[in-house]
Amino acid sequence: MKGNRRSEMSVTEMFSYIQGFLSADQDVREDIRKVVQNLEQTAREILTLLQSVHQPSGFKEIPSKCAKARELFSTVRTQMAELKTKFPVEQYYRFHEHWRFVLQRLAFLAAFVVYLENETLVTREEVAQILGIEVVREKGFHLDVEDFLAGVLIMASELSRLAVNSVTAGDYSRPLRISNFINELDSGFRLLNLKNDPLRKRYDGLKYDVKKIEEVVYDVSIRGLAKEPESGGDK
Amino acid sequence: MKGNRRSEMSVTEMFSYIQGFLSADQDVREDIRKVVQNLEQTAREILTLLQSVHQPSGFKEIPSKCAKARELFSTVRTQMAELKTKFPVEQYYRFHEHWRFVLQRLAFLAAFVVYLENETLVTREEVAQILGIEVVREKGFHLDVEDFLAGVLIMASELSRLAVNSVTAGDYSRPLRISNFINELDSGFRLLNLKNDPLRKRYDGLKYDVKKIEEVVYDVSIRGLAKEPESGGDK
Amino acid sequence: MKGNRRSEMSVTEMFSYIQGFLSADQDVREDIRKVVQNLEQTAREILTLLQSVHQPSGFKEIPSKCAKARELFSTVRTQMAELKTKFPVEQYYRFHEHWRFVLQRLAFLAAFVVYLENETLVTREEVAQILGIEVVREKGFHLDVEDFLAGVLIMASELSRLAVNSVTAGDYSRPLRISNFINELDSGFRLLNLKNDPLRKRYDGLKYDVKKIEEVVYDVSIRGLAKEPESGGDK
Amino acid sequence: MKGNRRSEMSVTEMFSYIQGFLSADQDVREDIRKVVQNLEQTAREILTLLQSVHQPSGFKEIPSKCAKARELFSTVRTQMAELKTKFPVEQYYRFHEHWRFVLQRLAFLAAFVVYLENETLVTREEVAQILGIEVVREKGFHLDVEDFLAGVLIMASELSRLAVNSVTAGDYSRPLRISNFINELDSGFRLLNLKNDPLRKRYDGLKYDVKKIEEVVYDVSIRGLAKEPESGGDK
Amino acid sequence: MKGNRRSEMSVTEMFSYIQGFLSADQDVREDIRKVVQNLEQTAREILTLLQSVHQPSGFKEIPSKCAKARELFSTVRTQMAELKTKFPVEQYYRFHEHWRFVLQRLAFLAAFVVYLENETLVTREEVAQILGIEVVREKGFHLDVEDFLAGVLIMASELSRLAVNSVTAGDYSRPLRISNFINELDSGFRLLNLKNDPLRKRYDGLKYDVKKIEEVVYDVSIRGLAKEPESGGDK
Amino acid sequence: MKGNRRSEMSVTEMFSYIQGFLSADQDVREDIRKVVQNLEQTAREILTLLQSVHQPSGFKEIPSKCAKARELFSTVRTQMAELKTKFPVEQYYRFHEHWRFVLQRLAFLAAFVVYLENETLVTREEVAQILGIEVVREKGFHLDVEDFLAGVLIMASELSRLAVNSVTAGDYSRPLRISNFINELDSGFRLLNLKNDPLRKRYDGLKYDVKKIEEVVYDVSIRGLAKEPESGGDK
Amino acid sequence: AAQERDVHANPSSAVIAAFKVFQQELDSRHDKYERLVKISRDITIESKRAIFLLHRVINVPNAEGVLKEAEGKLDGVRQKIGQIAEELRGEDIYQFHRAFTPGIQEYVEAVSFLHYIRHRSLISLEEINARLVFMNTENSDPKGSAEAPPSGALVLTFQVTPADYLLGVADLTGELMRLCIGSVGNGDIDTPFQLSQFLRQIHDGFSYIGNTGPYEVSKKLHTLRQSLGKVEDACYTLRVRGSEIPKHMLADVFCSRTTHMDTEEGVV
Amino acid sequence: AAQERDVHANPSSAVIAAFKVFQQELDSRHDKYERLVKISRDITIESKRAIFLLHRVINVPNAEGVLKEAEGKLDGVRQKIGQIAEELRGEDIYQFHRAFTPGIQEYVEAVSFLHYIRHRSLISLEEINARLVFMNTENSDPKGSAEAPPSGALVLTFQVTPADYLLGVADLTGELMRLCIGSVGNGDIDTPFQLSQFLRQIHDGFSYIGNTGPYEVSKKLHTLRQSLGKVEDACYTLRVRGSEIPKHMLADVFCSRTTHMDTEEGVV
Ligand SMILES: [Mn+2]
Ligand SMILES: [Mn+2]
Repeated sequence: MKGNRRSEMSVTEMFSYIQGFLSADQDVREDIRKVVQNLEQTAREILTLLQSVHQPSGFKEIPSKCAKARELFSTVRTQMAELKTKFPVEQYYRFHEHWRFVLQRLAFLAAFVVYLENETLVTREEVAQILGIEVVREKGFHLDVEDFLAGVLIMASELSRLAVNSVTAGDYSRPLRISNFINELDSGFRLLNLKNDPLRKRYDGLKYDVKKIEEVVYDVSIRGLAKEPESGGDK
Repeated sequence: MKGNRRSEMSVTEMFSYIQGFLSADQDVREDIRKVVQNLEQTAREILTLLQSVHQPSGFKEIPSKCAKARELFSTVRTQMAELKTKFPVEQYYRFHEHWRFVLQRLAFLAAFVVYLENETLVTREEVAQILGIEVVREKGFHLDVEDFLAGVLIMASELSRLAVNSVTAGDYSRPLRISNFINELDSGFRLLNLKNDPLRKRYDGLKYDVKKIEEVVYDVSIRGLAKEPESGGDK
Repeated sequence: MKGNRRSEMSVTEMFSYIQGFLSADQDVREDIRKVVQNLEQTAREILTLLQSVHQPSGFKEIPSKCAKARELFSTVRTQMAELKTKFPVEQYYRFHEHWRFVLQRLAFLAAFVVYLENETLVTREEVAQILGIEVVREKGFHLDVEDFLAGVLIMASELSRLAVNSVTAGDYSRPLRISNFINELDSGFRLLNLKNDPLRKRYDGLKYDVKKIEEVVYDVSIRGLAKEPESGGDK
Repeated sequence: MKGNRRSEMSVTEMFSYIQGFLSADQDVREDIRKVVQNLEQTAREILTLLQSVHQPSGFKEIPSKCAKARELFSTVRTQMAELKTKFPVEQYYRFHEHWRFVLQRLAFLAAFVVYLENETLVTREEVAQILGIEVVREKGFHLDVEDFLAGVLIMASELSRLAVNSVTAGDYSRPLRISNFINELDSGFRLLNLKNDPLRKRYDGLKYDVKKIEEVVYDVSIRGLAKEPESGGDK
Repeated sequence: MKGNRRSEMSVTEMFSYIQGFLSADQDVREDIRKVVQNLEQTAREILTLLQSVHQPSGFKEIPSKCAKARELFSTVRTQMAELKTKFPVEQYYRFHEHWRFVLQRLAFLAAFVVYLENETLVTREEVAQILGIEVVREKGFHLDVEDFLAGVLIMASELSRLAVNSVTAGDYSRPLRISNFINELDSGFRLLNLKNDPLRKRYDGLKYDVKKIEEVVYDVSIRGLAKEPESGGDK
Repeated sequence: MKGNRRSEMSVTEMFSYIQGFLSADQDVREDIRKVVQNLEQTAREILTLLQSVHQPSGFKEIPSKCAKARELFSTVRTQMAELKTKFPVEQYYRFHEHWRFVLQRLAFLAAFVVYLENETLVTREEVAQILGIEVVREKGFHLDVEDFLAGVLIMASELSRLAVNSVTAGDYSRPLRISNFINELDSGFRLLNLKNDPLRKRYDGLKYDVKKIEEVVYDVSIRGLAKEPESGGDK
Repeated sequence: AAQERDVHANPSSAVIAAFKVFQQELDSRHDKYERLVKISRDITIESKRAIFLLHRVINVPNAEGVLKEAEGKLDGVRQKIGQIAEELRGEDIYQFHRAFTPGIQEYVEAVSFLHYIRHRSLISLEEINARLVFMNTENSDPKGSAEAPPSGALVLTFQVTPADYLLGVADLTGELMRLCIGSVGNGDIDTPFQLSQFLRQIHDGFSYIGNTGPYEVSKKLHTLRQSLGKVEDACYTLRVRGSEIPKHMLADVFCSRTTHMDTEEGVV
Repeated sequence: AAQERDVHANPSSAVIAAFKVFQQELDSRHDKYERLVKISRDITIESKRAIFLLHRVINVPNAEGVLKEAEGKLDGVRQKIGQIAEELRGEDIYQFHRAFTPGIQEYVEAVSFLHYIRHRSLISLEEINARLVFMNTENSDPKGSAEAPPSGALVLTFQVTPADYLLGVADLTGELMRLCIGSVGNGDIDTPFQLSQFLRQIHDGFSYIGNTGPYEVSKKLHTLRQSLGKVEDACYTLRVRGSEIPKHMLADVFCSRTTHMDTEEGVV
């Protein structure tokens, strides 16, 4: 009987304890959501900036646009720094869904800037550095490898657009360079065993990007445009 | 006991009163549904009229088709005026779902006419005026901003069709103008912080329209078609 | 070209303006959500309080529990007052979904308290007064009639539980009073012509409550328990 | 080309013709819906009237309540007569879904009245006559056999309630009579080879009614109540 | 008691009679199902036959394939004739669901054959004649207008596939003809006021077919392929 | 090239081969369904026969009813023998779903007869023998252990009804015997580790049967009815 | 172009080298996930069997024997959880949470059921977690781990999340309902009243948490409410039934009930 | 009454004895089911990896090496299927079918994909089943089993059901679509046309079967149709694009294409 009364206490107490935990959890999520909204805002700004490379006039301005983007990434780093303060670092995957989307977008933007700058594939380390985060989970807030890969795949589809638009802008050699680059990427992705998840779906899209770029290269080459020195490209 | 009997009366009375309320509500909804059906009919007529711009022969007739559409919009205004009489204006959002769909279609049609006339983006004020409704909620039956945006996005997808068909019709310069316009629109939308709702989903479709139009411009450009003076309508 | 540049300005401006609008809307929703969360918290506290009437020991404490619940309702009124400040009153139906759920719960709790106090059906006026809101839409933030009815139906199912537990607690006369009350309620609802909506579905559940309570009355009656003078819980 | 133009005409014509057909169909459905709403209203009134038999005081009034119900059925017949005018009789099954629900309720009410009057199972002919419709499909608007059976099953569950409430009201012999009746019904249904459809599901509920009533008879019997001459029963 | 025994008889008798009715109904349905299965088998054979028009080699064989399909339709007519014998004609809508699916497929196949033969839209009369049934409900087993429309919409999506594959097969003029045809169809459908039902949903798919075909015409047109005299498949 | 033509053959052939298999499968299922319908019919007849034991007058006739049921089981054995001829015996579980339901009912009926005859739990072997099937899968068409258990559980719930009705019929010792029997059964079932499947759900119901019977025994014992020599029981 | 491209599949390429690293990382992650799923399935099955075993407590003479046997089964389950902890060593447990959450919830259900039968109280999250402390080696004695964990790198712990705890407790209520109905059927009249009190507390606790908990909790709330209803109905029936005891039998019944209680208490 | 009842838990009771048999039967059935689920999951994963590996065929110089590697992986899968066959020895395979059907479907997908790449044809159900003949011992050489099975009790076979075969082939079409798009991107212009022909045959085959097949097939039909559409679109694009080849380049293109084909044919 006494035991019963004691346990009655403990049930209520137990639920209060759990409720405390749940409240704290909601607060953390609320905080994260706010920072993530800011990150999304910055990401949209960087994207708008980089979109201009698709404009005929935009090709010459690539270096300056990249420089400006690099500046905006410092805002990203500040916001990332703030995000890290919102939750215990070892619980990264508990809240992963909140920032997964924006992190993939930012990885894409970093990869895109690096590509525009020197036409190489960004490394995971570089992206992490540009975003002010870690590569290795043990070291802190990090860039999950699947998010890095998703970012790279978004870039691939942006590059197929770029191949199309660079021809419109009169730069006939860029498509071939993009083609080589994207083929190497494709070879890389073929090494991976993906699950039936969003990344797999995105990777299926890569095949279409490769195909589209191949078509552009073909169009350019049957017209003999690739060989003549072009004026629109900058490399 | 007595108290009980008293309340028995009042329970019946209360529910009778409530039934009166529910009946009135159902009548209002029935009335609204009928007017909305008429609006849908008119909207389909305007759409049929404007669809002819996609025909090879239709490009020259754009002005006359727009003029006719303008006439049909006066029917819309009459029907809108009728709709307003069916319910108290401050209950707009109570019945919003009934007309939301047709209102978005009408906003699209208004935006499309304005674009065809002078290749500019319609303003919310213009749409409201064409439909005979208000912009500001406080002033009366108004055009919700999200419905306006939905209408604009429907137009974007119609423009990607137009770009394709104008090339078929031999008008090689229109796609480039459409491309510029749609890029501007895309930048505009990138300023918005959309929730995860139907509008956001529709907006995600915009990037396919952008890409499709760029590919049309590319096709025209690589074949050197854009440069030759065309006869099919260059404004 | 010039026209184009002009419109470029105006497009950006227009979308900036719209973003202002959307932000304001999102802020309003965020504010509403927070107050609603608080209301839910209070509602859960009142519920936990009132649920103790199902305990064998709880029957004697009904008056004191009701008194405490009345106190908590003053918190509800404060929170309701705050809710009203978060948006223009004529947009009630625009944000209705945000508070609909909690308002139905609160209507239930108010109806339950009133029933426990004097075994009568609460009126819409009383609920509105207890919650510190209006009955008539024109006067301000009001209690939608369907939400009132939903609250009453939730109470009906709570009463069938109460009939069972009051017998367990040795109170044999209460079930008969509940049975009369619920039959009256059932007759009332039969006056209504409900649509095929959530309310209708909830109402379909009422007949199970009616039957359940009748069976309790039957059990008490066949054993002649109702006749013996009870003290209101003898264990 | 010419052929094409010809067919263009005829396509429009064909679709206009079809639209006429569709409109007519929608009008018919609208008309049916309205009459069915009235039937539902009358059915609810009859139900409210008959519900009073579950009240302690209601048992003596059964004959008068049945008489009143009989009167209300004449309203049903008028409404049924109106319903028949709304569509060609051979399209009964095209619009069946519209009135199926209310027809089953009315069949239940007719069966209940007949049971209350002389404790026999209503025949399909009697129900049809009470509702002013036909038994045989060939003769006109008829009572589908499955709808008749559904109505009978609704009554069975009403009778299990009645058995409970008659004991509460002090009528100890009625349950036994109900038990015999319901057992007979159960045997009847066991002759049927029902498909896996809503009717089958409803029939599965019958065994719970049988069991419930047996338990009531048991309660009465073990307490020796059945033997003493009762005053509450009337047969 | 005696009355009870009498009714016991009649209950058994009544249910036996009803079981006879239910058995007959189930037999009818069983019979219908078997004929419908045969119809489905024939429909699949016609479909397999006609799908060969998508093969590069199939374009030349269209006339012969259509002729063979016409032969198979005589099997359909025989099966339809058998179907009609399985139930009284005025109960068409009672069993409609059984053949609705196959009837729509058959309407599609008939429409497709007629289109392939002379590139016109089949009329409801023609479909009915090909299937050996009536147009007007009063005359017998007929083709419901909604099923006819569903069949036409299935054909539209088959035509968009045909446009693509005819280009692959080197027939560059067919897509333009298909495009004109499908636009006409689209205008026709816009005259209809469809409910929110499966047909409406299917119709919403039509706009994708229209767009797809326009893009094919575009591709052919921008490469000047439509102008050169083709031989109807040169690979 | 040649290989290609060969493979073209084989795809069609392969699908014909598979189609042949599927058709055969459907035929088998059709055959099975027919026999199963007959089995269901016989099962319903046996059930109707045995239902009479719940009647006050039925208790004396138990032996004769059981004898008649035994006769009907010979029909079951004939039908089972026919069922076995419809499919290869080693594919029992391929078609299991078709007869699972009726087999459980039949196992129940066999168990019920055996219980009524000598108040013992039927063994799996006995049921198999009564139904003319095997116990061990390897030997032929057999009784799955889960179906046997399901049948036993259906009987348990029938016995709780019997306990109730035997009291009504004045047999006060039977409930105690049933109680002992059912408790032993309950102990048996407690030994099993069931999955979250229908059998588990049914087993959960057993607890209510045990409870109900316990209540009957209690009712009888507090009234001192169990001790007096009763006339209605036959053991 | 085709020839050029083949070069890119060149294994010496930096891109390819990087992707080989990714391949390994993804494969090992996926493999680990799969191993965890398998362990989780084992945990589920064994926990369910422990629960079935515990239901036998009602009607066997030797309740303590059954409890011991169940305790032994749960020791085995804890060893499996130890394997999970081993797999998760140094990982973020939320990364693989979906793989093992069903098993853990079932374990919470089983262990809290055992706890209730022994102590008639709700086991706390801390108490559960306190028993999930493992030695590093797989063959370590799990009994020892329940005591103060020895310091040093040899100790591994597993933390049940509050959400999994809640979900396990929600399922526990279903088992308690079964226990209650089973008790009534076996003539035990105290347990149902105790259980209804306890279940009501848990129900009120869940009401208090309401929709602030994880989504899956809200789904289970309906079942919880049904279980409570069944238990309340059972108590009601006992009460109504008890009201008819003839006066002269009251003492009798009271006596036998007390005896019954004593026996049970003695056993625990 | 309570005391009386406890007697019934008496282990000497015939009822209890019978239920102990049932307990064993149910437990061993459930355990077997669980073991099959685990093997099936392994089969799924390994088959998927074989498929990914096969997609690498397109752009590596040594296609045969990849094919050999995939063959090796599938040998491993077949050993696992052998384990299933071992578990099912003497059982009715449909009793446990739900446990392993996902894995078997994935294996059909993988093995038919490999077959298509090698032979450009659809593997038959017989061909698949012919390779699922196993020696009795678990360590037997699976290569040997592809040959005529030695007579005697040592041989075990596994029969893929027509339904699983159909479902595997339906999924194969998705992989073929990927192969097609990948080929276009890698400058291979013959494979897409071959594939579109092949896919159209499969599509027509499924149309022919229609709704007479298992329910799951109908669900996959939509995806199949989409895949076919994508492949037809790719061929269309190739055709439209090819229409613009300047006359003087035609020979060139034709040449390089032939070379390409030769290389490929030589490799297979
Ligand atoms: Mn459980
Ligand atoms: Mn696959």
